[in-house]
Amino acid sequence: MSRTQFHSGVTAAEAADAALAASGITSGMTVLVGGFGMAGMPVDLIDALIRHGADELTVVSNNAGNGDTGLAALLAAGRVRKVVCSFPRQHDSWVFDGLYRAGKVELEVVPQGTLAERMRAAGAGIGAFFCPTGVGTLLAEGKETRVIDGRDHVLETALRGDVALIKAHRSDGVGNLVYRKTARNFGPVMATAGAVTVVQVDEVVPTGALDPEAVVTPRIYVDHVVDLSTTTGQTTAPTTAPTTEEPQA
Amino acid sequence: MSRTQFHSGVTAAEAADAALAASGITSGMTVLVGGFGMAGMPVDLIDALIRHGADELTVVSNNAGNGDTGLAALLAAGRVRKVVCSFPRQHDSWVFDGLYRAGKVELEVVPQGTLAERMRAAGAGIGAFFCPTGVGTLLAEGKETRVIDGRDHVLETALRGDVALIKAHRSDGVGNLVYRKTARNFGPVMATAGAVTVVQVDEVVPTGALDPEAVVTPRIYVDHVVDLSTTTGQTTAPTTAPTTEEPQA
Amino acid sequence: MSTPSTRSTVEHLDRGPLSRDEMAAVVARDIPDGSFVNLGIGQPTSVAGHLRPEAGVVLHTENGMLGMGPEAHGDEVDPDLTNAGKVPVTEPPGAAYFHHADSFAMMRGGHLDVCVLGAFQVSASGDLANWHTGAPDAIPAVGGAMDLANGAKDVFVMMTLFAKDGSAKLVPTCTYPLTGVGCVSRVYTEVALFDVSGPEVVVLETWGTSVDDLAARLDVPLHRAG
Amino acid sequence: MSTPSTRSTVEHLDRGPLSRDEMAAVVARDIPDGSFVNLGIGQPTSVAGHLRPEAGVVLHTENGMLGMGPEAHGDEVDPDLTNAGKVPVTEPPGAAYFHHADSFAMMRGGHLDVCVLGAFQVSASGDLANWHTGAPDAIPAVGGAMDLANGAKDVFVMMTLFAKDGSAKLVPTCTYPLTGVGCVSRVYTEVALFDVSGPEVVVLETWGTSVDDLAARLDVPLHRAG
Repeated sequence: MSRTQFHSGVTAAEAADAALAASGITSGMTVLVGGFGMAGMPVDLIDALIRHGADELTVVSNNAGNGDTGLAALLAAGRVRKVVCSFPRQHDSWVFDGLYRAGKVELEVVPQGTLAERMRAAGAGIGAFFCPTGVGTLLAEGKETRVIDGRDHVLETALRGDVALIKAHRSDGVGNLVYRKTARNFGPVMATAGAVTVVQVDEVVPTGALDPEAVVTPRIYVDHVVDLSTTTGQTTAPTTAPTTEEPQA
Repeated sequence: MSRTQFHSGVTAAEAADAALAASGITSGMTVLVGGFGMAGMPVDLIDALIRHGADELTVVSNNAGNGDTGLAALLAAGRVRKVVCSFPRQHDSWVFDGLYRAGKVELEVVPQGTLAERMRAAGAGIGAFFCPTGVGTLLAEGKETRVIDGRDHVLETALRGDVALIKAHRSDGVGNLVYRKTARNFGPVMATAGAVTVVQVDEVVPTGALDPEAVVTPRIYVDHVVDLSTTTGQTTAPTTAPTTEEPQA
Repeated sequence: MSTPSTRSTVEHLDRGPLSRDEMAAVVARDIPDGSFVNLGIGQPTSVAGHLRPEAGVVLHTENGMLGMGPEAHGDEVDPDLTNAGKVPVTEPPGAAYFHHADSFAMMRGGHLDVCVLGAFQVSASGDLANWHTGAPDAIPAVGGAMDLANGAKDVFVMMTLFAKDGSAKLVPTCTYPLTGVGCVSRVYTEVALFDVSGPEVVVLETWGTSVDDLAARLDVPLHRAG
Repeated sequence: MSTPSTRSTVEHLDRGPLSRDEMAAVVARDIPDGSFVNLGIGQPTSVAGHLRPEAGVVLHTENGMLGMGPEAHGDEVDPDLTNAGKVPVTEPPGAAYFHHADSFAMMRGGHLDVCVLGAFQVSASGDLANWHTGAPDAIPAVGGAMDLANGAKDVFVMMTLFAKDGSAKLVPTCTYPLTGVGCVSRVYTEVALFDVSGPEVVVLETWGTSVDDLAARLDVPLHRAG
């Protein structure tokens, strides 16, 4: 029932707008946004989310926006009620900094690995887990702790999203994904933790062109694929041999 | 410090014996043994373990031996004190069946996914986790339970091994691993959960010949590689283009 | 439930009970197009042969593959490529492999739409018993049964309605050790299809018998749909 | 501790304090051959340039790579390939990529031998404070600091021994918010190398000063090795 839907258009914006509309995203939802800095950030999907208009969002992402584009633009547009992240404060996070100091956005700081593991737990049906990270610090205050095998652990709960917006390198015609280098970062985990997952890809390759041993995100986690190769001039030629089978778009 | 060591020999048995000796395995240890049925079972390493002589072992594996080889032979040799597995009873598990009914081996039955997740937790530094599988059944009796998000969960603890014995398809010259099809099964998880991991591979390829995007088990988890291509006539030619760099064996 | 049971109960009185093959076909009929499905070992495996290729149903096997192909024959057989029943299968385009922790995360995380399992007993409230007879000398073996029972959005059970000794297998309360609590959506038998996902047991369809006849033979109150 | 501190304390009194580059070289000297190492953002990154290629040290970056190469320049720069400081790096043969949950599992699971971090303060018992000044208007940002502090077998801290206001950064008890409790093995400063892994603080080496001079300037009792 969650067969992957493909979106393409005359412009990247049209394709992304169609995917966001189909994702069912509404105000007040929790949105997982991929990327570590700009690597892996789904900028086209964030721009579409700004145009979409949903507000009062809780955004889960490693950072809280860089410069004035992407997440920073979503924050500047006043759409975000709360940010859950590991590292909001950066040299170019002036948009978040201003909103936070003005009391206009809430912040939950989570250690980076715990942030990833909490989403992994959500995708894997694990309700909560005992983790040594953060024990004895401000970030564990008020949390249940327990000694396991002689070591202190703190209980952390699963963190799920209503929608995940991620960037991958390639999709095949059925929604299997591969990533590029360290741009992989949070994408595969968020894809499993979002009730609906929307991905922007550099290109869609024919089904059969991805090595089944090398698929990182299996199609079951992918609901909407925005194919940027149909709209931009940035894509490179496929390096995998195309088959005669066309993407089932 | 855990730079991967490579073992090869005139016979497969010599190479495997050297790796088992180097692994530091001793009587009374917990050994994780890969495989789902015979797919992915490290038969050469198990045979070396039998020759090695360590006994009173706790063996963690999905099944409890098939026929008279592999795990079944280890059981028949009287080396196993306890089996932790999901599915001991099979049409050809006569060795285990006989020992169990004679009271000569203990059994801990764990749901298959919980077995994998407990080892994943051990490798990932998670002390314990709340899991919905098994709630309300015999296998959750005596375990702590908790309602999370309206659903019953049972607390499961990390399961680690002193030594993991697994089978992979290829290693590169520094110990990065790839597997073949569904023979991948428990190998990658056990590699992370074993204090020392020994792997038998069909062949060792030059470093650089494996796609970094497709490595399944990074070298950090691999302590000893037994290269069967040096000893048997069963291997096929490498399908990845070899580089001029030789394996650092 | 993925397939709402709003249709009225249908009694097929002009024929006998379903054959095993017909049961598999009925299960296949009720799997929505595009579903991600896990077919358990044994009789549920036979459902695969009744799925229309154009329905786009994607099979998961818990030993580590999504997009599993049909059983392998002859030269196709590869000992490294099997289903959960350890039967050799094939790799169609669009398949993906993953390790056991990822495979069961996919299941436990609720990403599969349907899983089809056999059973010793199912209770009126959807409890499942399919892993252990409870016999004192039985060697317990659970495999992935509990993970499957708790993981899929819908759990379909395929079983005969009566055991060889004549006792009913749809029961008020399971007497065999449980696999999962309240996890079964539907029970497919040779004589009737039951919806056990709600507060009462609803008969959706019968073959070669009537709802009234079944009600007389079972200890659970039966209701009609629609 | 991977490198036992059984050697006797060495006082280099014939020279001044270490330069930043010399500090990085001393840290590199103490990383055992073949170690898997994570170098934190900032000054610790500079240790990479002092690792002998033949030592076979393998670098991990928490954004998802093992076997990370040196900083990229010119045509090598690829925005999809960076270190944790978001600086472009390179991909040598033998590298592997993985996602964030797998990357931090590698760290939290205790598989890394050494991680090198900066610090605001380290306590005599090895507590680390390096993520938050505690200033009321500071925006908290932790990143991977707590994961790194708790994950590696050995945590090496690189810092100046005294803050700009002259206060010592090796303290009886941290006054800044903690990153981790009892997690630091060694503290590398421009004037001394301290072992804080045991019950007492041991000075392993000094540069341009003596243990006695340091003892007079610090509020923590210092011990000599050997």
